[in-house]
Amino acid sequence: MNFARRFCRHPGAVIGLVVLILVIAMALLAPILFPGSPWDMAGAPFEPPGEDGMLLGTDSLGRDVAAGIAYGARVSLLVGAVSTVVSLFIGVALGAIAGYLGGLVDDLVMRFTEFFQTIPSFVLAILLVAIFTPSISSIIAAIAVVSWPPVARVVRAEFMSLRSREFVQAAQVLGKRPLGIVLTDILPNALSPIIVLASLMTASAILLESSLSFLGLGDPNLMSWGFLIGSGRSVIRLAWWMSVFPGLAIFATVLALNLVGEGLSDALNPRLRKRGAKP
Amino acid sequence: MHPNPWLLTRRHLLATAGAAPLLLSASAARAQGITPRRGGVLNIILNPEPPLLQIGVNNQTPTLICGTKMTQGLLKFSPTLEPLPELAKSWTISPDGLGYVFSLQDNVKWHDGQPFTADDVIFSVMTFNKEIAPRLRGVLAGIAECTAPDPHTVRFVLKQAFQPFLLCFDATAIPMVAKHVYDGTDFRTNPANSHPIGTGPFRFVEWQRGNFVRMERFPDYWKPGEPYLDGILWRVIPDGQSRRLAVETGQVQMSTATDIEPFDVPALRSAPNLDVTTKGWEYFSPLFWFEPNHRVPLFADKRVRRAMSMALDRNFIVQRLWFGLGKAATGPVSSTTRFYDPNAKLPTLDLAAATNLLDEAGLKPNAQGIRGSFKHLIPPYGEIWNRMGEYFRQAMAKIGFEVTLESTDAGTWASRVANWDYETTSNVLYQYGDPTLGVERSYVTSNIQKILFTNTSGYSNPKVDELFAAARLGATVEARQKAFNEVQELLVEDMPLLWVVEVAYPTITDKHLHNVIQLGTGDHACFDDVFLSA
Amino acid sequence: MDISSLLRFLLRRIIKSVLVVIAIVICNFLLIHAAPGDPATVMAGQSGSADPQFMAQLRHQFGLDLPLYEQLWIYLKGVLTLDLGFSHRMQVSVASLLLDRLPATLLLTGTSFVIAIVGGVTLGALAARRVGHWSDSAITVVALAFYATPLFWVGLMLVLLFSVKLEWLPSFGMSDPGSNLHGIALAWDICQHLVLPSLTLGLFYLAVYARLTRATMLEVLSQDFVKTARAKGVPESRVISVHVLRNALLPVITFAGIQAGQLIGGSILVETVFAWPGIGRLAFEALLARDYQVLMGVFFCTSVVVVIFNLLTDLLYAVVDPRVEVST
Amino acid sequence: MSLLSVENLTIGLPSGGDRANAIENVTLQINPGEIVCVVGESGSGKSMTANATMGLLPPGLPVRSGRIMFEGIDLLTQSPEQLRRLRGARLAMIFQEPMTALNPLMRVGDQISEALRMHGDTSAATRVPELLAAVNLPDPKNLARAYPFRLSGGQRQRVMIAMALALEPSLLIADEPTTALDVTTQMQILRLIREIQTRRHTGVLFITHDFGVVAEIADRVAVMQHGRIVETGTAAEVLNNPQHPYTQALIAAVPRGIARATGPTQPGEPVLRMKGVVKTYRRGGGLFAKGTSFQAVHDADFVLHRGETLGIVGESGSGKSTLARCVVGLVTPERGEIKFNGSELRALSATAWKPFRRHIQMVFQDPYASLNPRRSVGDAIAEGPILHGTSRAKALDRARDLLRLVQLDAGAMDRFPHEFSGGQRQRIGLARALAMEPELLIADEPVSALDVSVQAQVLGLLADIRKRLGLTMLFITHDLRVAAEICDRVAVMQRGAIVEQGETGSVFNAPNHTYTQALLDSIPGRHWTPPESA
Repeated sequence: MNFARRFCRHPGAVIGLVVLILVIAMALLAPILFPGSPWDMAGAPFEPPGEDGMLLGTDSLGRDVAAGIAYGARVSLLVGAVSTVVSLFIGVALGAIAGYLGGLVDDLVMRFTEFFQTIPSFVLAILLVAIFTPSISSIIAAIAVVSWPPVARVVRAEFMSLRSREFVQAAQVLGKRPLGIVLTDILPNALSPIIVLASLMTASAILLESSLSFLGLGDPNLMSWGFLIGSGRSVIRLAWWMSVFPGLAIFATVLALNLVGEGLSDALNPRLRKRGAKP
Repeated sequence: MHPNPWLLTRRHLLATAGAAPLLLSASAARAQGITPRRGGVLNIILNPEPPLLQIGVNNQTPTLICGTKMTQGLLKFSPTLEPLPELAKSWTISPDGLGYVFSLQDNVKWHDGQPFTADDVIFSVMTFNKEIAPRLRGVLAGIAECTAPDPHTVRFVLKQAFQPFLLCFDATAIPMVAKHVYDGTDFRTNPANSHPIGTGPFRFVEWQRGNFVRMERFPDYWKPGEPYLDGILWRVIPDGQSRRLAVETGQVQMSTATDIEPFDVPALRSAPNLDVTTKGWEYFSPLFWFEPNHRVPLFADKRVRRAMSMALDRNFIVQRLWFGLGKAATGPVSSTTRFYDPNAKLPTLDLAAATNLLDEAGLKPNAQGIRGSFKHLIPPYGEIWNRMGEYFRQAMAKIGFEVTLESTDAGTWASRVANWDYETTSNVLYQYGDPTLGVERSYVTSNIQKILFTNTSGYSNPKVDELFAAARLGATVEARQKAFNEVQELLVEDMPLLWVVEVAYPTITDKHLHNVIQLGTGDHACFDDVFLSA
Repeated sequence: MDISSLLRFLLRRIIKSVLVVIAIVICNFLLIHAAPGDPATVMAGQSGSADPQFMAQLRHQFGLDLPLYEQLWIYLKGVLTLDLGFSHRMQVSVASLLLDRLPATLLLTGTSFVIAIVGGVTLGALAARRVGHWSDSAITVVALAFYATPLFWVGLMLVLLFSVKLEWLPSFGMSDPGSNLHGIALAWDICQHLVLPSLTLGLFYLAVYARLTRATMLEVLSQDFVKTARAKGVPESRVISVHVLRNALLPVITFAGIQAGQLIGGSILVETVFAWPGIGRLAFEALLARDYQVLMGVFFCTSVVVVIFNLLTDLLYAVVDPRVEVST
Repeated sequence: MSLLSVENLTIGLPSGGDRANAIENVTLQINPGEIVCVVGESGSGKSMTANATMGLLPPGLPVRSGRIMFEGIDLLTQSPEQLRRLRGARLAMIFQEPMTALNPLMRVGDQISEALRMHGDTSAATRVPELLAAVNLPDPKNLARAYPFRLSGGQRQRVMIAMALALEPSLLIADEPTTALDVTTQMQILRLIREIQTRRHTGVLFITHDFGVVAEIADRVAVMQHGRIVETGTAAEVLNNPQHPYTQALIAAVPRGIARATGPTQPGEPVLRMKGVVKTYRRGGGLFAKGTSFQAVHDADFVLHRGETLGIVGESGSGKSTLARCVVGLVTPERGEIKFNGSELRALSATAWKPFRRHIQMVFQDPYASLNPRRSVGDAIAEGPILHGTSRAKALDRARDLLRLVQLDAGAMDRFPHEFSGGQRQRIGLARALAMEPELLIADEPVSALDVSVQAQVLGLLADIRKRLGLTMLFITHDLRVAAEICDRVAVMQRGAIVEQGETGSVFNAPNHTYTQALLDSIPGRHWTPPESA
């Protein structure tokens, strides 16, 4: 499979993949690494890293920051993945319909997408989460609602170019039904940009989730990185470690996802290499 | 709990357990040979920026603290809640406790130069406060008649003896407003609300929204030679960290109530140029509790509530979450409120006893050790409330309860608690110096209403209702004390709410500032004798 | 691009923008009213104690007891005459509240945008010029790094480093709370306060524009007219500056239009970390206190700013690229 | 002394290419006033020499050996700055794709004056209109102010030529300048280059793959294969008496352009009748502005009898593809009749089309886009019959037979399109169409994207299959020589209308419409009839 070979030629992507696997492993092994719940008050408050057996120190309530980061990985990855899948679903569906049917439908869908992109998406996300009370589902829904427009635009462009391709016309001439054409001819060829987009979107979904919980709109029952940094914000003078380490965790995961995204984009469509991946 | 005995880091421990902060009252200041210096502008933090400055129309803490420098009451109260003269020079109470006669200070002027007369008092009590202050509506309804024999005397006749009547005349409860400013207007939208006309030592000058409120010395103040300060500048600083830095660097000489986050207080205590005191909240005695909703079957059983109370480590909370700002609660009435019964004690922290009680109540743990689960609604008023919610979940987990936290915004919290749509939540209520004024409302069946700060928990015990009524109408102090003692013992036994902390908000002042905390209402004094030494 | 077609284009775009703004206002009006709880309960809750009579009076005062569509109609009429309602929490009209908070946000987002565009394009062009060279990979890695860091965390780290540890720069607010300076001194003081927040917001978008410019530059470099220019004997520096850069900037301009919404969204985070008195922070405070009027005002304001910004970028694009047929 | 003397130039390919060097010891001379044609198929390295001379080699292609002497200086030893000063002044180059060769954001006049300014000539204002007039462009003053996108392909190529000749270079390199142009425009450009060359006595290195062009314009010829020059000589020698077997094969593959004898048309109902068909396209126009509309096809009536091949010939934009798409149902014209064996096709719904799908099939132009890259060859061919009910196994067997029919080995079944060459992909496309056993085959420019030699093989295959299966075919092409090769009757289309139709022989030898005459005259190398292969 020369896909793997092309992917590995991209050093950044390999590093990204390794970091990603580490983070996922940390999330899965959290109960083994840190038995008990991350919310337990395991030590004295504001313990600097290294003291009292705490690897990364404790927070304002004496909770172990390292445990918080391990369990926080679960929430961040879960929210990132699920919200990306949901927004991909919406984006691909709308993009496909607009791209394939064209004409009035295309105009309507595009006006709707443009309208959505005009609203400052983060402000909208805050509003949605606050209105429907912060919980894991409302966060996922909010992130999905604000991140589908770029997907719709990319998929629409891809479908429009593929629809006019001759092998699609050949399928029409063979008498294939439009749905068959979309599923077996157009979609498989439109997959590679979608896959690249998926990894980049997971990265921005994690950023969005951490920003929301930083502002206190996170799910109160789930330990997440944003929560740790948020609760560390006001005591930054007393306990710098409460904000620094979770921030590094977010940075590493998001960077890894971006690098993997770049690697995927080079491996899946080599001719894109000289143009570099669009942000 | 971590097995090894942890020690608060060095500085914290010494500060709290060590020397009680020195209290400098006017007399003490003079005794130390510091003669009050005239002049200088006092910078105080105003946080959060109140919607308006007229007490009564709005009763949020910043409005009260800022407003009391301009608007005064007939009386003021000592730390032991003894009434002291303010706009009322003296007062007499008839033997049957029905007649109250106040004689007013002479030559008191409003800031706009108009004279302060008995008509203003009658207007303020019988019209303004009756209409605008829902909390006192019951008390004022008890006034049979109110007359002004002469411009400097006011006579009240009550329908029944009401011993705590005097306590209502503090500026924060019944503010004296000018009849010529408010009479005939819609009190809520009267423009004067944003620039009050009062009788206090300081006069309103200017309010730049989001920036500052400026007051200057009122030259014709009725106390000769006072106030000492030239003016007061109330600075609006939205961010916690900037408020702390403003106090530390001396840009601001005083912070009150919740201006400074509890976790910043220890560091400020050890600052050489600052004084930190938790005195001055005796009148209000804020009490923090966890409130179970009695309509939830789980919490209807007294034993469950007692078990939950026994699982709370109140000393841990006071030291760790409130950083020593307050004392562990012992019952429904704070130790600083009158008629406090010292021997009505809460059951001590005892996890074993708690779990036995739960077994007794028939709540056996299932396979995962869970006896029951419920949701805790966190009031969105700052970090400390989130931390208390998180502590509550961990504490309940130790006795087998699985707690899910719900965080929401101010509007939703207010509407859900008012509509009894919650399982547990937490709250802080003032006691206003007398259990009848501030405590009774949370426990009597008659006050179960769909409104915030009433008996939203739905607790109902006829004996308690009876005792509170007796205490309310008791003619003598001894009669009321007996009734209050009995009701406190009963409530501690019934445990309708899980009282946790008698909160004492910190007042942090620059060492050069004197005579700040002298009254039971602390920062809410009018500051006419406050001065800045060199 | 003659003047008359430019004006026709402008008129069409303005009509379209006004429609978008109205749609946004209606949408967020319905959204806010879908939320549980209403200002009456908040006001009652905050004023310490309330009873049904007080609550009913409050609702009437806000006009909340009217049917929904009537409230919407009143609100829309208000918006058209720039009366955005009255904030009962702050006892001040929303329009004035926004007007005195908007400059702070515009100052912040404006500076950040300039940092992002200027820095991003130069770095992107540099990286594209020397593809494969160490400077290219360095710029790409740094851009990727900044693109991956959460805004608020970068803000916190800058505060930690520059104001807590090194004490070079103030860590919050727009001007020193204590001092009341005027003129130049005030301007200098604000600049000092502006450095960290605009850097935080700016660096994130600098990374975005650097990556985009590099990608578009590489694409343009591979096109035929660049080969023609070289065949004409045009020196490489002029080929890059005149031919390549102008063509590469087109997608950057459109992207800047789309990004405007995100920039304002980002300012909420930065304003919270740095206590910058802008509308981002105002929106967040209003949200927690369920202050509908202010919330809707902020949304109206941000969408107008974004729409105007899109209009400008479209206009700039039409001026720069003659191929834009002024039809749709 | 020759103007340009390339002496055994060798340029390496990056490792992993299909051969070691792009070009190997190429030797070539050009004298002033002489046009030397370098001819070869795609991938033969013919453009490499030109790029090396101009110093525009892409990075990663090292010059291994050899010299390029130009007016006595070896260009390979020149510094980039020295080379830059020569480029545009002493030697100039024009490229293949006029549509993308000009900077879209700069006015045409400015791009020409830039060439002048770069070499210190400040008389741009007067020179530019002169140059534009010299290349026969209409209204030079206004054209100079126009942006490139307003000009047609032919006009842009003229601008390129004007730009190249601005500084009177002694050598002009033209890299397939007319390949992307219509045949009439191509002839005008060729004549323009010949005229300028004789007037200015410039030496021209002309690179092409079309022997017609070579016959039309070349003085001397060099034939290249796999990076080597296999034969050089005067045009007459190489064209009429080729020595090297590869040259002979290439010339043999060039379509004769003389009409073949055609069999009698079979009587009876024609397979396809097209009458009064109109198709208009709307362009632009949105919410407010009205767009422009143009009629792609208006009166193009024709009749097609069983077993016959009708050629539809015309330049790009003449509507010939739209016509073909109307027949197959990809495009629905507003008015008119399309009768297939008597039944009307024009306004059929998708389901109504189903039965006709078996009888009408289509082959497409671009080999790289006509096959789904994600599906194997076998599936692609078998898909049609499976859709119409044949079992999968039977369809796959059928696919193997068809692969053999189109001279491809059955092993190709489970390989993917990207593993095949252009010619092989067209054969697979043909097999896919034939899998449906169609009665009528529409071929839309099936060979125009292929190299000459591959073109000949595919045309041969088509003719053979047509005879064997008695297929009726509608053949769309812009190249009259190809049409002559394969079509029984020919219809010439201009701007959406058929201007002339009839027997291929009579139309070619005695055209009566002026446009057909112009088309025929524009066939490059019309006068030269390639010798029969020896």
